[in-house]
Amino acid sequence: MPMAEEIFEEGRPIGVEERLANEALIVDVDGYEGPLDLLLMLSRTQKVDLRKISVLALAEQYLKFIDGAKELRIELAADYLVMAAWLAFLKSRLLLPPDPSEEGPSGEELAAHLAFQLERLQAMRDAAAKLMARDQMGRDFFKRGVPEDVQRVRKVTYTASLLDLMQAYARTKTRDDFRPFVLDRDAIMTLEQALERMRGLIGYAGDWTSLDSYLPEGWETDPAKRRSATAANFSATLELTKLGRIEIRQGDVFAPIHIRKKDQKDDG
Amino acid sequence: MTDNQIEQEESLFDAPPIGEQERMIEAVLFASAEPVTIKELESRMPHGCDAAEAMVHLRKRYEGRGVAIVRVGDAYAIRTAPDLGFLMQKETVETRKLSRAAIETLAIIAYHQPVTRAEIEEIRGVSVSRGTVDQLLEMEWIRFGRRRMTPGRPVTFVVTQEFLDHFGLENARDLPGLKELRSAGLLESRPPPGAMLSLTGEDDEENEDARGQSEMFEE
Amino acid sequence: MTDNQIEQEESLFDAPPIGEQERMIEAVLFASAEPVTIKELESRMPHGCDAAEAMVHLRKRYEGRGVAIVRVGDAYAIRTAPDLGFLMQKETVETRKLSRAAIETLAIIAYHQPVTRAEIEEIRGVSVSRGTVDQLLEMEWIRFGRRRMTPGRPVTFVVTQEFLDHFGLENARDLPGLKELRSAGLLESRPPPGAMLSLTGEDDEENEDARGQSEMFEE
Repeated sequence: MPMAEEIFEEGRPIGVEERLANEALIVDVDGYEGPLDLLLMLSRTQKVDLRKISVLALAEQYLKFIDGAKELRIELAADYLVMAAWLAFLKSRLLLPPDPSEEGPSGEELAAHLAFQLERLQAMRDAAAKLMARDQMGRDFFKRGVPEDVQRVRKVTYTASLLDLMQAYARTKTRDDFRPFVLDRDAIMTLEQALERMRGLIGYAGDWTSLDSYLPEGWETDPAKRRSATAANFSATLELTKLGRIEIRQGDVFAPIHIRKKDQKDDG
Repeated sequence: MTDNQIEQEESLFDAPPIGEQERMIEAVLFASAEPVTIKELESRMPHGCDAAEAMVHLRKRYEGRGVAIVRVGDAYAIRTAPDLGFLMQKETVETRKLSRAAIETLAIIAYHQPVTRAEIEEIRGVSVSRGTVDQLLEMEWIRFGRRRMTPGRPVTFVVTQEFLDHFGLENARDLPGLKELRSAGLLESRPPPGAMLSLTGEDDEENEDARGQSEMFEE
Repeated sequence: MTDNQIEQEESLFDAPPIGEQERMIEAVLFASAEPVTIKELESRMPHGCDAAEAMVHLRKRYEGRGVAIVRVGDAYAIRTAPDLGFLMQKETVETRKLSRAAIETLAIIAYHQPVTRAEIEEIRGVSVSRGTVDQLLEMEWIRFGRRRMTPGRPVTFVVTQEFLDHFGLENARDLPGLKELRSAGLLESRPPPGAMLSLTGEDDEENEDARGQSEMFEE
């Protein structure tokens, strides 16, 4: 790319047309990814192996390029200017005979490192190109279109130790020991008991009958017993309704609940 | 133009050899998200291909393999061989402690077997949910015993050999008695729950009782 | 007991025959879109199976076919043969166009891994934008590696199995031109002259690190 040298030929007056073209180029330079990238582009003008590059010549090209850009009042990012300053320093080191009293690396060392950086960057670009030229998945080769997912089957096993078992038994027994009032359960009618009883009784309930009339004998007076039996009967009634054995109705909120046997022929 | 040249020119337009066509349909079936018809295969393949013919070869090639070419309607797909379905499952085993209701029910069955559900409820003081009994049955730690010769002929529950094996017992009679439990300090465990808790109804048997009943009405 | 009997008895507890194991890994590889490791295969196969051995057979079986068994890192996958890509327009996925910066950054990570952001910037001569790294992370082509044991403990980047899979690489050592780049000394991290003056303390560690990097690529 010989443009840089041609464009910024020193002292040569440039016409409007040429100037526009130059600006276009400089704007394009904005697209460079930093000074190293620009240096790499400029180095191509030398048409030699990057290992044999003349860093001095490259530094001069770069400085000329930057001067040219400044002349055209192109805003240059700071790192381009930093690199220019550094290259100016490098140039002076390379041109002057080495001063043994001076500290720091020699011009040759610095130049060698710059050459290495350029070569490495170029190598990475080539590698990236080779990588992207490979066969790629989803473009050149493909994976399975309908993968079958592995089903995670979670199996739960329950466990208990003998101690758990004995403690559990002890717990139920302790309850007995400390709770003579388990006898209170005399005043409790279970759902099963009520259900059993109701099943037998509804055979006779041809017409609407109040649920209260189903309370078993001896359970109507004691309030605790009555409460338990009513609740159990009511639950049993719901269960039987659900089973389609009886019908249930209530005229109003808190009104007595009535039930009657459901006609067998209505059964589905 | 020599014969050779003519042949070469013709071969430019010839379909690829059948082996090559087989490779093609193999790749398409593999990569396709849906079963592919012969027509679609041919539309994708170079001109003059015979996908149906290639399919015959491919299906034969996969006979008895880990995957098979199956026909789905008028399309084809690659599927796992049916006998290898087990490879597509990954079993994770999780061990959990038995719930308190379950372990108590189990203990009562072990100590009182054969025992009816009503008797278990009588001893525990709460109703036994069906889920609990089902769980123990499913674990094969309990099974049905003989029906009790009382009205209603209720079923009884007994513990199984698996139960004995799990707890390292030779016989359910080997279970320590109440006296031994007491001397082992297992009976002084804690004051009785229930009475005081019944008012709050929180997180104890009373609650469980309610759950047990409501379960009965579900289904 | 004759020898024959002994053999028969033993075979009851033996792993399935190798042909059967081959079918199994075939089924699992076909079912999975992602590469599967030998370890994972064996965890799904019956006890005593030798998935690596079965893999040797299976790979041979698929040589030259429309799909091939490929190795990705320490896992295996089935992929369609690259020469048949032209059949798959329908399956082709439009990959997001990567910027030049992203492609270069990716290549630098692949060839220099594990590599820090500062090292990438040193190679490219410009700062690496966060969007570039984020994009590569999001594509799951790169991931964080170990932190570098240098001041500041910077994170490093390495390429992933997805990256290898996408570019059909068995492992990072197979990157094109890697050997040449290494022998040309272009993968060394060479500090700029004069840098040692200010960073003497770091130097040893840096060197050790550099050795670690090149070791990664050696057999």
